[in-house]
Amino acid sequence: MTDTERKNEINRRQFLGNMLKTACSVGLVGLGLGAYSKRASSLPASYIRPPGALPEEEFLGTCIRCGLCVRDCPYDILFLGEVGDQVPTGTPYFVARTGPCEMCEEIPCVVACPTNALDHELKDIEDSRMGLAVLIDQENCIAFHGLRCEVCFNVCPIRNRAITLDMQHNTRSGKHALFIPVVHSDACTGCGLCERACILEEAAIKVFPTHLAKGELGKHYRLGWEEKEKAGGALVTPDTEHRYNLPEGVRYELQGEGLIIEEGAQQTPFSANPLDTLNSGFMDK
Amino acid sequence: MKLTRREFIKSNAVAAAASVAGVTLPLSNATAADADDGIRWDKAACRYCGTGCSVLMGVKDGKVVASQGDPDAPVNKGLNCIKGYFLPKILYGEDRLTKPLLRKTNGKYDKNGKFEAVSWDEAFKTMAEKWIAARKAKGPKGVGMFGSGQWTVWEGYAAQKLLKAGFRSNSLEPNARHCMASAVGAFMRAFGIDEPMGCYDDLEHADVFVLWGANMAEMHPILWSRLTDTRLTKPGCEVHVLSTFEHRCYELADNGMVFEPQTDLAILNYIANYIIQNKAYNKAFIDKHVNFTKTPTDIGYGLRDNDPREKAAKNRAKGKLTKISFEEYAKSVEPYTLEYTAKLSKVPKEKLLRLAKAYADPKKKVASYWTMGFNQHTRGVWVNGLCYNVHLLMGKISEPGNSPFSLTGQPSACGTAREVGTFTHRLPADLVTKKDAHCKFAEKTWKLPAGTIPRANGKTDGADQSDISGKPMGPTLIHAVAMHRALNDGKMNTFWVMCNNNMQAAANMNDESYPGWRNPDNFITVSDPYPTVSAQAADLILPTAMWIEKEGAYGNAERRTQFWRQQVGAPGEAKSDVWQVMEFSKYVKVKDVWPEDLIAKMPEYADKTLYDVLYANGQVNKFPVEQVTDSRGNKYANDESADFGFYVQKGLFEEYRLFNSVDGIPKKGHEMADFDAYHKVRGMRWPVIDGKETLWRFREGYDPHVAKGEGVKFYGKPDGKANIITAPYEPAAEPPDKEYDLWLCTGRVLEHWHSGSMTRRVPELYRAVPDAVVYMHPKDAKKRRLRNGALAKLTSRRGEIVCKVDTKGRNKCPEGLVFVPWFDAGRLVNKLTLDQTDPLSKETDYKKCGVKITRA
Amino acid sequence: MLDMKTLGHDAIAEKGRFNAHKYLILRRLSQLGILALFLAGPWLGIWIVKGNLAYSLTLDFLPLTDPYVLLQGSLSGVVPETTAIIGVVIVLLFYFLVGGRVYCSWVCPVNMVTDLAAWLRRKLGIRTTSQLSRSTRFWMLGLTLILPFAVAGGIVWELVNPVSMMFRGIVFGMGAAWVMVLGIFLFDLIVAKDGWCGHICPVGAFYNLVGSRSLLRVNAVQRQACNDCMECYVVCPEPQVIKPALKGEEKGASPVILSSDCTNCGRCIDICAKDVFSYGGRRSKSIEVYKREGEINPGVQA
Amino acid sequence: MNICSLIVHTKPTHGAEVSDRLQRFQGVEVHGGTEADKLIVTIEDEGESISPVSDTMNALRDVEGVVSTVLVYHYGGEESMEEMNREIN
Repeated sequence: MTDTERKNEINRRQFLGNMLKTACSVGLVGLGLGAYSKRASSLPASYIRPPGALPEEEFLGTCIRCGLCVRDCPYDILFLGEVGDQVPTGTPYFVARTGPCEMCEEIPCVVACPTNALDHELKDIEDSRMGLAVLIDQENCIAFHGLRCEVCFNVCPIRNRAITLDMQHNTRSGKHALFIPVVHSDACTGCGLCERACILEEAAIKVFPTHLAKGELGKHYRLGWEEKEKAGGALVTPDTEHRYNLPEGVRYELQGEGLIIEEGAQQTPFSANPLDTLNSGFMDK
Repeated sequence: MKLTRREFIKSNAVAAAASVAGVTLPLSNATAADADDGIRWDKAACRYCGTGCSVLMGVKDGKVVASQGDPDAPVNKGLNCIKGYFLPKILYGEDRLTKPLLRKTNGKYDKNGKFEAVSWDEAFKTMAEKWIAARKAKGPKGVGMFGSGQWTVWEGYAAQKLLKAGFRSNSLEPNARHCMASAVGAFMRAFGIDEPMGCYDDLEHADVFVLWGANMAEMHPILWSRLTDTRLTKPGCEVHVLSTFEHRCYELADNGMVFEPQTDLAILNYIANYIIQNKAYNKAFIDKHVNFTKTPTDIGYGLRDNDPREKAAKNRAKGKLTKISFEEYAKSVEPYTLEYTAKLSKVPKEKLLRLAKAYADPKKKVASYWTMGFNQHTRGVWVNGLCYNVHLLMGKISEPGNSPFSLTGQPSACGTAREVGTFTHRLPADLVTKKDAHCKFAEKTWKLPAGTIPRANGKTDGADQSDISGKPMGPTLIHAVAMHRALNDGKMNTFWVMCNNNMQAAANMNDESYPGWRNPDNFITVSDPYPTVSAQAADLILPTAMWIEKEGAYGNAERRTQFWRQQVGAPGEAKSDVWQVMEFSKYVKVKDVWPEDLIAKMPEYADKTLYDVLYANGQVNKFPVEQVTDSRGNKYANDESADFGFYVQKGLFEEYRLFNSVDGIPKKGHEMADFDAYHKVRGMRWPVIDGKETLWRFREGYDPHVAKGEGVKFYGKPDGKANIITAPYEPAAEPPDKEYDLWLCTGRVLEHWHSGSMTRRVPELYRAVPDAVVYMHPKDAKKRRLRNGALAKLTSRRGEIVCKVDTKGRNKCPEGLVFVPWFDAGRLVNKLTLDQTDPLSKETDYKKCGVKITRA
Repeated sequence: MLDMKTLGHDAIAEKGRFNAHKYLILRRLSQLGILALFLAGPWLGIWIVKGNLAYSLTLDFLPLTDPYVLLQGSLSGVVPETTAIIGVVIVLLFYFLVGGRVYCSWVCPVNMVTDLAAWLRRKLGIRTTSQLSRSTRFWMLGLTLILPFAVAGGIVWELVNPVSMMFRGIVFGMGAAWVMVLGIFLFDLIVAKDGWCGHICPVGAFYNLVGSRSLLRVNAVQRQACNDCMECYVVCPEPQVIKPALKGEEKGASPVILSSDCTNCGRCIDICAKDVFSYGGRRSKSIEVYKREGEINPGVQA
Repeated sequence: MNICSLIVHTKPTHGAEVSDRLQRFQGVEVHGGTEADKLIVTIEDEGESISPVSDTMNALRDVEGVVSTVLVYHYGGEESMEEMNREIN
């Protein structure tokens, strides 16, 4: 081997070696990045995307982190994820407890988005699903103890639809009612106004990304009474009339209260007609 | 810990049963107290509305560190509303006032100076100089004091004495004038005695609830909780709600009605007409217990004399009743047919009919509730009375579940303003300054010469009165709204506002209140714990110890008197209102303010101070300072007693009891238990006779004043009969017109109380409801190119404000009406409102004036 | 041998202090000016440009999109919006004309950090170099474009990209992004000369490719005047690009720096006391050639 | 002097309500168990009380919401009230 050949050989080896080294280290970086991205793209529960945001995976591919939604939010509630935040760097979010979505009718953030990461099809803010409010702590929510709070209900912009009050008897006090807030996912936009307004030190009602907040009924199962209402009547042939063996003064309502003992009846163990008593034999059986 | 044998056996028995049942028991009280980090628990009445919930305050190291609803309180059973939840925080706002502040320039008082801290001595010296000068120069109306239904009972009583007896002036009014005066007027006219005949137990006993201009869901949250429970658990129970806009009560309503403002007058007359037409009335009851009368009509709107509406009124401010027959009464309500009323009120016929039937059904027990919708009404006394008419026609009154019930907005509107009588025309226990006998009784009780209290002719702006010395005094009565007018006109020169935020609260701020307060001739003193809008407009600010920083007593809407001990000290130099009133009286000598011929009757008083003759009179100061303790041996401070050297609260209360609870008093029916008894109970409902409370008044068996066999007796009236008073529908003072095309109604929200001076300092409540908004119909908004959340400018003939539009919120206004809450010092809605009043009660109508709305 | 202490003295002596730093100053003005435009909105309420380098909207009208970011997004399967595509076309056209890596030297804020590190290196005489190949950045580029396919989570590189991070950080809030910036600074200062921009940054690599046929280039137009002071090599962030143009006369090479590694920063123009370099077109020639060709065929120059 | 303790089973969730009703009886005290709907109750007669313990016990059974009552502990002594109320150490 001549010197030049050796030198070329060394160069070639060096070149190949260097390339391998580079490829390996870049590959390692890639693995690290991949792993990091997996972790970083699992949106934490308290970070809520602006209205119209696509499903998280699509959103991360679509959002180019330009911050125009942040700029056009008139209430300045949106932020871009910063390094160290639990939200993917550069992507927009809001935190309901400190700055919920005020539900602008014009939805300026969606209008501003250049990439459809915030879905331009969203025209009515009430159709947005930023997340879902969950009354997460029934032990500390003071409504469950009968206190008259209902702030979440009062501030909810989808009035009496996204949150309703379920009025119940307070068995403890015996003479007061409970006004239990109930969230309805078919109307709740996840704006988070309820979470901000919650007067507890740690909110009892919180907005979570919908996939975290919502359960799902087995696909096979239907709620019978809802199906019946939808169909406008029984799904199967109705029964023929039921008849019962009943003593006098007593009725039976199959679909109603069941057994009904007419007032005044059975005041005494005797029938009003003495013949009934006389003909029924001795009573001490 | 010591145990008796009996307790020992009992605890064994309990332990045995518990172990068998597998139940863990809570620690006994004694052990729990030891374990609970040294927190001292004691009861107090909630600081806000007239419901009168009881709360327990946990104090440690001189600070309230914990709170809870009182589980043993019959009203609330441990529950609170959201405001009550945050009660301790109202004491600890960062900007509590801790020093007297006087406007000064170069070290001297200057109306246009900046506030500087001064000593109490300098504050009172400056004040006394102004007050004495004003009393001399302008007579009894030259000085004025504006107090509160948030005063404790003895604070109101001490102020009553200072003004009526000390300064010999009837210029004392409470903010209850803006709140309960119409209710009082109607009680006096119909029954001759103030305050509801029923109690909160009606909430469990009624079958039908009717809400007339009361948003109980937000303003009396705990009572609403009880009403709701009855609706949920009692078969056949129904709820009727009437208002000029839909509010939270409509969520429960079986029959929700939105009526055109002012037509409640017509609706009530329609119900009476329906009852008569269908012969549903209780004839036996009417024959025995009711008189029929009529009231003068076309009585004006309580505006200034030169207002064309006043000049046009035929019977301005007249209210003398004339007897009529049942037939005449029936004829008077005849025009109010279903058709006519439905058309006028815009309520669908079937809804009106359903309401009328509920009242007319003899089997249904009906409870009617109302608050400011009835009271803040230029025909407030009338409309209160029309509701009594319906109940009286049916005999549905004074028994469990059958109850016309006027709810109060303040914690002691009943206890202090009404029972102590801190109105210009009243004295304690329903006595009035127009009656010489009543004045004489008060003077005797107070150990003062006859003629001390200025006599009034019964009209708040009536003819001149002669002073004891024969000098004309001018009319001596002056109501709250007239006070601001007098300040504006320079006829009243000193004004002391205590325990309320009158600048924010009074109507027509731009034209009357503010120019009145800032009139260079006037000296305005405001006592408040916080720098309120009123304080900003004052000349002297006195820092006030609030609520449980002093020993106190409140009387709630069901006649329940509740006491509390002083739990904590006030910050800095802040002092309670009772201290301020009494201490100030030391700076005024009898001869400064009394004429010679009056002094001549008791010459020994000549060189004394008002303090000596009013409070150190051997009666108020007869109870020595004592260590206040509870049954568990906890000790409590009492700053006023320590400062004055006698048990101030007990002395004042026991002297007050000489007006209502001893033999030989002019008016019976307000009997109270002695001072010490109240500290041992969670309130008692008066009349308290022989230690027994009264739940339903005027009814045999329930009320000891009704003798056996009398059945029902309205003993407030000499003949024992109540008045049905016919009154027609008359239009409002300022209905919308072309330019000001919307009705403006003002009111409150659940989260904030009154002017928000306390609740807006609770961060959580502020965050929950930060600013006032204008609630309006989406169509009305759209017409004005406004949408939800947009900024709108509201303009009335008197001023303008800017706030956000809310078309989706808790209050749903019909087209043509908007609602703005008044809690927000940043949006003073009383710049817009008109200072119209009920000519009879002088209560302001905040619910009806014309506004226009444009984009801001 | 080259004395670091007198670096640039000749140029200053010859051309004056301003002319010896002309393009440096212009670049700083450009970099800071762009930042200022973005900051005028949030700081002063003057909304000329909204957004950041990934996407911006100027005067509510002109969209500008970072093609690299959008490409990553598209590779994760997203079809971009029209406005975004218009923005990309405008940006690509611009860099195609002026040279892709103009982005690096005239726009990118990281450049100021790495320039500072390089300047400090020279001042402190730090001579460490790394074994990193300059082609690493292309591997990195490849990697960042594969990742959107390979893992869920779309635009993966943007999670850590210090370039966008720093700019966004300044305009929207830094968070812990300064740690990344500091890292780059220390890396460039201590570990490798021009380590980040010259070796690793895939953004640079991307723009490198965009501008590989760009029209605007640096031309060693007066290459005979070169006195071999070597100062241009010292200040050049991609010194390997100079030699073929400057010393390629014998081999018949063009005096134009054709390598797309060149960032068109103009430092070589500033530092050269002899005015060897100037900006020119892709097909420019050296003075001698012009002269020569002018002699043979004078029509060419005209 | 009689003191006895019993467990009163109530309808589900009616513990608190029933507890209130029981306490209206003379000599009856509820010590806990409202949450579990099993009330721990003591009954004492005051010696001169009109209704003996057994009557009260029967009456409790008829209170609305009460499902059953179980007597657990009974003390019946002849001591005077004075003796009973003396402190022990």
